[in-house]
Amino acid sequence: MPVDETVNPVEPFLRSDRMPHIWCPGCGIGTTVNCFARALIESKIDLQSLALVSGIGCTGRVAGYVKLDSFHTTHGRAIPFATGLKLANPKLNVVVYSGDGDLAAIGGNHLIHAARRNIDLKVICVNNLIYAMTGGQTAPTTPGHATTSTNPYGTFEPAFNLPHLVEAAGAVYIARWTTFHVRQLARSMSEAFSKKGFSFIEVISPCPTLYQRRNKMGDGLDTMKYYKEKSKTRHGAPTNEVGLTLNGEIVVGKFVDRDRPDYEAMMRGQYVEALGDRYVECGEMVCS
Amino acid sequence: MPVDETVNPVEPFLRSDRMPHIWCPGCGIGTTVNCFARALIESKIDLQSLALVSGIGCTGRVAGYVKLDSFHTTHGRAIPFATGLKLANPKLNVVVYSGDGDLAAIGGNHLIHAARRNIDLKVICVNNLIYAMTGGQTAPTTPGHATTSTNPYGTFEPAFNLPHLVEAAGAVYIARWTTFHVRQLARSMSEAFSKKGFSFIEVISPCPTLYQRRNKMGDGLDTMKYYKEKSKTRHGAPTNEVGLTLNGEIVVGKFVDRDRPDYEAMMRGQYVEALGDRYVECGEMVCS
Amino acid sequence: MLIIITFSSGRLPFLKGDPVAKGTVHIVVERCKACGFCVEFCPTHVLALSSAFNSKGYHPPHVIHPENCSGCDLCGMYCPDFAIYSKKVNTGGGK
Amino acid sequence: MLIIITFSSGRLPFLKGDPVAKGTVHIVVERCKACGFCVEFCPTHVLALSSAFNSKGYHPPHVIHPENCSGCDLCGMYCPDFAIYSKKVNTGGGK
Amino acid sequence: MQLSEIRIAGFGGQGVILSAIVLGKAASIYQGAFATMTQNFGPEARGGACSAQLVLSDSPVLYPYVTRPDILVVISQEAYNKFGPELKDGGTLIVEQDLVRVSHIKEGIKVFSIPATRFAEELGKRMVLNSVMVGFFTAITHLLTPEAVRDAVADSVPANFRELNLKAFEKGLEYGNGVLINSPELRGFEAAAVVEE
Amino acid sequence: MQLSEIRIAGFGGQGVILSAIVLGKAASIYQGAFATMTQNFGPEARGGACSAQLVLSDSPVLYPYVTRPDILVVISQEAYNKFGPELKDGGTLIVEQDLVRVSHIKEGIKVFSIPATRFAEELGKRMVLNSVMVGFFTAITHLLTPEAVRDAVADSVPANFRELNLKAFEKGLEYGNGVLINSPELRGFEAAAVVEE
Amino acid sequence: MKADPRGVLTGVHFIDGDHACCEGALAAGARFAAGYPITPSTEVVERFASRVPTVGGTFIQMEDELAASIALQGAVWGGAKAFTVTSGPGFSLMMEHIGYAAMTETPCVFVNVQRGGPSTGLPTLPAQADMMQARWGSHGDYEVIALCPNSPQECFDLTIKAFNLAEEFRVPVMFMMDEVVGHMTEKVVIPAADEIEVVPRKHTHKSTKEYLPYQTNGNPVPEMAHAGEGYNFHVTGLTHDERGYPNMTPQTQDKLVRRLQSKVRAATDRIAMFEEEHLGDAEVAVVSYGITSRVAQRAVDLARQRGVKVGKLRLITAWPFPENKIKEVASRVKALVVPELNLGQMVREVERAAGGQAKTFAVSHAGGGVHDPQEILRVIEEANQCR
Amino acid sequence: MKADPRGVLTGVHFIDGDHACCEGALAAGARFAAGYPITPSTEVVERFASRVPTVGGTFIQMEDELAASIALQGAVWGGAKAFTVTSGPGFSLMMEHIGYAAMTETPCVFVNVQRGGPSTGLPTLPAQADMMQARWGSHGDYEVIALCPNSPQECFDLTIKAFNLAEEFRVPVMFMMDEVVGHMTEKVVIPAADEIEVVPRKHTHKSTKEYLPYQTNGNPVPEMAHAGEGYNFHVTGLTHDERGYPNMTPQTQDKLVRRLQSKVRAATDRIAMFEEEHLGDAEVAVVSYGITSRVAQRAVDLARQRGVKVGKLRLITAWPFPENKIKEVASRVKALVVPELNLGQMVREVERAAGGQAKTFAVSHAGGGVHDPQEILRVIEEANQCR
Ligand SMILES: Cc1ncc(C[n+]2csc(CCOP(=O)(O)OP(=O)(O)O)c2C)c(N)n1
Ligand SMILES: Cc1ncc(C[n+]2csc(CCOP(=O)(O)OP(=O)(O)O)c2C)c(N)n1
Ligand code: SF4
Ligand code: SF4
Ligand code: SF4
Ligand code: SF4
Repeated sequence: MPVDETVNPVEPFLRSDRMPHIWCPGCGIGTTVNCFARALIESKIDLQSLALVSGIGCTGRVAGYVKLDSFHTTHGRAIPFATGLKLANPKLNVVVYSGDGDLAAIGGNHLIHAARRNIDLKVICVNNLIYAMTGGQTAPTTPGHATTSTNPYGTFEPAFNLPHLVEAAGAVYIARWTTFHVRQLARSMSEAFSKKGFSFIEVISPCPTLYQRRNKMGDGLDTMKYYKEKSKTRHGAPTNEVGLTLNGEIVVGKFVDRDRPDYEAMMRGQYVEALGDRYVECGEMVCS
Repeated sequence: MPVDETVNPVEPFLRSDRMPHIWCPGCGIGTTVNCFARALIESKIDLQSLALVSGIGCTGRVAGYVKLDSFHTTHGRAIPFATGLKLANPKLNVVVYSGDGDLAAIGGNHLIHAARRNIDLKVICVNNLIYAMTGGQTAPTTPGHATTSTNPYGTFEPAFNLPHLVEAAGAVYIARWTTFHVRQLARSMSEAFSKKGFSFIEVISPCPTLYQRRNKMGDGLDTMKYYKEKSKTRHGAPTNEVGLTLNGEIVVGKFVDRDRPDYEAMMRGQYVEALGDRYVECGEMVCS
Repeated sequence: MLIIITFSSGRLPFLKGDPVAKGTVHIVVERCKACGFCVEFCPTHVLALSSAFNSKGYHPPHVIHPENCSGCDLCGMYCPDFAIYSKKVNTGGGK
Repeated sequence: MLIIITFSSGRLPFLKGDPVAKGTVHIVVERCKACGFCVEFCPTHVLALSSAFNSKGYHPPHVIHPENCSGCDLCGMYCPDFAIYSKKVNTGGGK
Repeated sequence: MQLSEIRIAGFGGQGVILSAIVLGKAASIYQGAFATMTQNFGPEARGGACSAQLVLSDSPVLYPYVTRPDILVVISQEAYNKFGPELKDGGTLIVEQDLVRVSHIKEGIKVFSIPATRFAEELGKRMVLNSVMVGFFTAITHLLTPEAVRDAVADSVPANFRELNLKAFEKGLEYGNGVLINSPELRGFEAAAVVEE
Repeated sequence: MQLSEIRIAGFGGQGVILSAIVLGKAASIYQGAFATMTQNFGPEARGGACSAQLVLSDSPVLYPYVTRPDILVVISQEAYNKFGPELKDGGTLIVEQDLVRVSHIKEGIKVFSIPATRFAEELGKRMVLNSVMVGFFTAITHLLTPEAVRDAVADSVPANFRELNLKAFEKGLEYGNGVLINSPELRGFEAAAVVEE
Repeated sequence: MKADPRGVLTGVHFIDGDHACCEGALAAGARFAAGYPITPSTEVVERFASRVPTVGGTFIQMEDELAASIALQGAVWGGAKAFTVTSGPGFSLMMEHIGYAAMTETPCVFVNVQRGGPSTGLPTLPAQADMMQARWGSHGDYEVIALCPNSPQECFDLTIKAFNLAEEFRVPVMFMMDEVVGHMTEKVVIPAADEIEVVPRKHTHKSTKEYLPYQTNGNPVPEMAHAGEGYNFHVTGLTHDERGYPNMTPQTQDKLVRRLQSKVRAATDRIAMFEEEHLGDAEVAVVSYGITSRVAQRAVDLARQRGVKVGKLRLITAWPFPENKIKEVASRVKALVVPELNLGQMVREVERAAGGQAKTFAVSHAGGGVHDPQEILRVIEEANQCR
Repeated sequence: MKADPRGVLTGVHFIDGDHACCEGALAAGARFAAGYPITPSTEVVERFASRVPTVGGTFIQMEDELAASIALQGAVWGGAKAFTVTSGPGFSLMMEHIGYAAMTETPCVFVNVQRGGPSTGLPTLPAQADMMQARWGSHGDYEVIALCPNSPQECFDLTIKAFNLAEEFRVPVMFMMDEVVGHMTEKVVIPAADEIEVVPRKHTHKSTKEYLPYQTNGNPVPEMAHAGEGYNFHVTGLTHDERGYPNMTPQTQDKLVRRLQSKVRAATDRIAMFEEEHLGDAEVAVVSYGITSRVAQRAVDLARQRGVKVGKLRLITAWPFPENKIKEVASRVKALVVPELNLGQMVREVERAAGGQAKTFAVSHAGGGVHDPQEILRVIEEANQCR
């Protein structure tokens, strides 16, 4: 898709006929989409080969707004859908774009297994610390003491430290930014595009409507200022040190960037070793 | 249950009317049950308060053989069942006893979430590196290059390092032994009984019928000798260094023993703080 | 395309030493939800929320210091509603 | 109870210096599946697989060196079929 | 009370739903009638338009939805634009005077307006806007007794804001009664009089 | 070929299923008849008893299970104990001589036995036990032509063991033919002659 | 047994069906809920989360519906009355565990606030298209009870009933609300605790020695024990005998599964609740349930005004299907009109039960709203023309 | 289109139904399978895992059935023909994604080798008790096709048919085997590739500009595109319009869901496959499917020998239910006898379709084995006495 210089650089990537989108004023999801678009431009990725898969949630709606082959799947199952898509058509670049609840609550098993297998997926996890689409329930990322509709007296469960979890599961590229860090986020995204294997980018994002408001943390703008103030960039920080708290520091940066053969490479290697010439690569399976 | 000195110490814990069990000659599962019985005796736990929950699999059959309140649930769901059981009746000591496939494949999400929440469960994971009950398919623990019925040309997916995964998720007690390490295993089990919070004990165990045989590793006894030879005790080993390979060293020991309030303590704390006297503890909910 | 683009051009330097606009800002008024991100994070304070309403009842930004625009497009990257962006001023005959 | 217990008692010291059995081994022959764990891991080599069959066709262990048994019950902890165990010899009249 | 279909619409945060709850409660709990309240949900509605439907009746309400309201209360322009056309012929339109500009209206519609936001601000909290509207509604429509609605207001707001909301209610009620006195035919102004644009 | 119900039973690892496959294949692929083979699965069966059911017929097989076999082939004592009583009156029992001790048998059953394990060991691989049994079965039952079964054996075993299995088959066939010659009434020995214990 | 007053919010309320359902559960003695958020059902557990810490119980939001639907069963065996709440997609994920509850005879309640489907469909809009799923959604043969409230008041009343039936029959009870009923606010009267009848757990009185978990002794519903009481019982989803031990033979299967079916089926007429009106002289009967029964009522009234001899039969119990009642009505009328917010589900049962005695007319609706009463009226009139 | 010879193992084989199913899938062009092991179905994917690397395709064992049942749909949109294989408990876990496939019109095949249920039940023994679940197990209204093979040969033949129907109608097809058929070994003839007819993907011929993913243009089955071809299409499980965009109105819902239903229903008579025998003069008809049809056949033969005028109707297609055929048969006989390995599932449909024209007799069986033909015979004779 040639980028028209006279329009918003994100515009060619949008289904403009679906604007305005449903996201609330001050919601950070749209900002992440800008970064995504910039990363696509920057990384010069072939857009025709690009597919985007979302689960269900406010973030899950990204699939419906981007002008790409895009799949709005079921809650929690973006990763296994993407796995099938990628393996059936290895030439595709497959991005998974979804919320923290979708990816780490109901979808947690797929997250760790895809990371383990090192499937070549780029996972963008917009973490607004809450289940937004359904009205503000506790997510596995909700920090302790935050108030939610299902923890009206304050959340008491510990939250996942997602970078740590996906590192333990096997991801090869892990970064975290907030929606304040637009340039860094775009850069991380394009780094992930050029990396083979399971990449995970967490974006801390405001949900003024349901998280900040209920926790008296102001609106989207207040949240962005808060991110600016509380974030600390620590590239290569040990992931067990980057857990989030209700009001504490937000460690951001690129935490992990390591090399491990991806699933397809391992598969090919094993089959070639065992079957030699008899192995037929699956690139050609596409039925007509 | 008073232990009769004249019989096999494990006998009082068994449903003797169901013997002989279905496990194959040389299968390690029965050995782990011995250790479990010894740990129960040693830790002087109140047996009436003890409930055991299994998923589905060869190991899952443990629930049917122990003379305790015991639940053979659905595949992968022992942990959430146990969670409900424990929370509804906090006086119970709840043990989850199941296989690696059950706990870490289909049940992986519950494993990490229960660890995150630090639910007071003692999880005993018999890891035979394979799906045994269904006939020898690849498990998420199957080491690379091992042959299975679904990877007839050798497994190429990386395996989970379970201690590492559950540590990242939040478990407070993590140990690994093999069925060769009967005394150490029993000791770890009794340590876990006396610890509040989510404990995870991995037991590497032979499945001569489906894993060893297919991989030409001999029978159960050969495997036990192999364990003896290849195991290296490293208490406190960083869990990211204890991954298993097809023929390599098996690091065993107690890896993690840390303190974190368990789910019920956190719940109580938060409610007492928010509701004061209005909070009614749930110990009394049992309906008549 | 249904979108309406308000074009706020840079101007030529008037006095020597006057800042030179290196970029132009474009605002799609009807998409704006007045979150204020662009106004806050514009490094050269080009924007302010206007007092006018768009049809959804929001106050979109308007350009108060066109000469300061560097064309960095940070406003565009921040805007969650795809309602603003900027372009570097093109010395050639862009388009 | 359906189980049959083969009782293999220790003996009194015969000569001075003769090892004294500190334990007795019990074998439930019908449960045994002849894995050999008990034989292999008995620290004092008390056991061997016998050549007899049980009704399932397995060769259960038998005691070849009763005098060596320490009553450590390692055999019992290893046996995956709950077919063997040992007790320390009881100086009192324990039933 | 004959079956009356009412829609209350505005922006999220204006207390639209609460208004409907107060009126429904007044009818069904404090006045022995029947009330069914429903609201429009949907992700699209988030932060934007917000609307409640209320059916009041002497006998149990069957059909829960409002398709052609007898009474339409609107507190935002968007709500007016969206729901205005639904109003039943000869129905009653109640608007917040400063937030809604009435236009393109069918003949025969009775229109009543109140500067409720201003009143609420005068009382010290914009938040009580909805109680002002509820009072005004009570006065204009005569569907419910002021006593019942007053009790319902008291019962529906947090204790620390009870006083203020009751004041706001009285303000709206009073203003409504005044409008009616000045317009003895029980009509606000004739819709036809509104300038089209 | 009349409908014949056959059960083959033994221990896991003795090639029970493969025997049934070979016979089924011989019938259905190499002899133009019909064959249906089923096996008993179940966790309980693991490593222990193993049994296959084979129904052979000239017309398509409908009911797939064997309840009262016409022919029972047993290669382990446990299998004999378990399935012996099912055998149809007047049916044929084929046993591995060294592994099965025949007892408590109904009158009229025809019993044939072969030291198949010994033959297999003589051929150098215990594994070919099942091909010996298949050969013996072929000779004794006359249900299938030796040619068909021979082809089926060749087609069912790994290439590197084909030769050996064919030898084993011939051994069993030959021994079976010998038994029949020595027992011209086409019977092994009368069941009644077996000592009960 | 009377309700525990701690859970009963006695008084007159103006609340929606979701909230009323929560109050019904509390009044029925539910002290454990495991949930996973999903529109339009989440309000039930949100209220429970806010109410239960002061009542003595637990709410836990699990990581998914699989977990929620089994955690609640753990809680039941721990001694609690427990339930979960969901909508379409979540309900689909609970199917395996509905089967587990049926097989292990775990008394519990599954609330499904039906929204438009299939798949993600219409998350915020109503449907009644999970009715067959409620009965047939899990593998194998089993039986459930399903109730359909049509107002917030019934969401309260019938939730209590749902728990009571669950306890009486030791079955999972499906509480089949719909988005309209769930989100509709009306007056709800909650009586005093001592006016609320609650069925206690069928707990065994036997000693730990005598007790056999699945022994029936004449009554097809066995007695329960709870973990921690010394019974050392075993529970499994495998086919099991009276001891609760796996016993995988066709004989045990036959005995077990037929009992699971018949303990409910045989009680159909006792479980069946319905509401009827004008059936005396009716030539056409409108059979409906849930919110549709209120829309249909309007159509019936309109038709009566026009002189059509039409009556109304509202199913409050959808499963076990009240065959006999339908058969009886079918024998008296010439046509049955069945409006539903689906493309024809319960109408199939009606048609089957009618067995050709009366003609059956479906008034289907794909969901997302309720019927226009005129549409039902039209079919009533068409039905009235027949034969 | 003819089959791709690479996938076709032409020849005569003596294999079981599970293996034959795998060969059918390969012959039909399936080049992707996502599975999760479960008895008695695992052999299908085990064979696929061993065969497919030399054919050019992929098998992946996923972490659970949820993952397997959606991964295969990802593969379909990536351009592959794909399937998954499971049994009862796993099938229950796939329900949400069967609905997703129906809603997004993803052509694919779900193989269910039925075992005894409910719950874990009888893992190694047969049943036919997931028949209603296959049709109704997911929430909301949707339609599927379900086929029931009764021999290994049919496991091969009908698997191809299943893929073909999936492609033709863009629906998930349920391939309803049972443990007996799955584990039964018989002769299977696999023809040459050029004798196997395979329905290709309904790929659009439109340009990227013209293409609207859910536009129907007269044919109710829209054309597909694959990811990576430049169509930039959107797929969602939400109610969507012709562009594939979410559009959550009752109008869009009505149009979409009614089309999903009718594209299959309207083709019922074309899809319906059955086998009949002796129906000409029959007074009693035995309606059966799957393995039971073979057992029933024996009963029919026995009854005929005894002079009972009984005929046989075997359903090969269970869903969409061949109503018209049943109606027609019911109008000619006095009774319908329906043996199934369940406590009465398809018999309900038979009874409904019969509409009182003929009496319906269920011959139920709780599973774990097949019927004793004598039992079916007994009911045939009982049915023959009626009226
Ligand atoms: C199976 C299933 N369960 C529950 C839901 C309801 N649901 C929709 S979105 C969502 C959570 C969304 O949270 P998150 O992924 O964090 O995304 P956000 O809305 O915060 O961007 C839930 C629970 C569903 N659609 N499907
Ligand atoms: C939902 C569901 N899927 C699949 C199965 C089949 N199944 C039974 S046990 C098992 C795996 C067992 O492996 P593991 O947990 O490692 O236990 P093991 O048998 O090795 O002890 C599987 C896949 C099932 N019972 N239920
Ligand atoms: S609810 Fe929260 S996450 Fe969803 S659109 Fe609004 S601000 Fe964004
Ligand atoms: S199959 Fe393996 S794990 Fe199962 S009982 Fe046998 S040896 Fe043990
Ligand atoms: S008790 Fe110890 S010493 Fe005695 S036989 Fe057993 S292992 Fe050997
Ligand atoms: S360990 Fe047990 S089963 Fe193994 S040989 Fe010894 S007694 Fe037998």
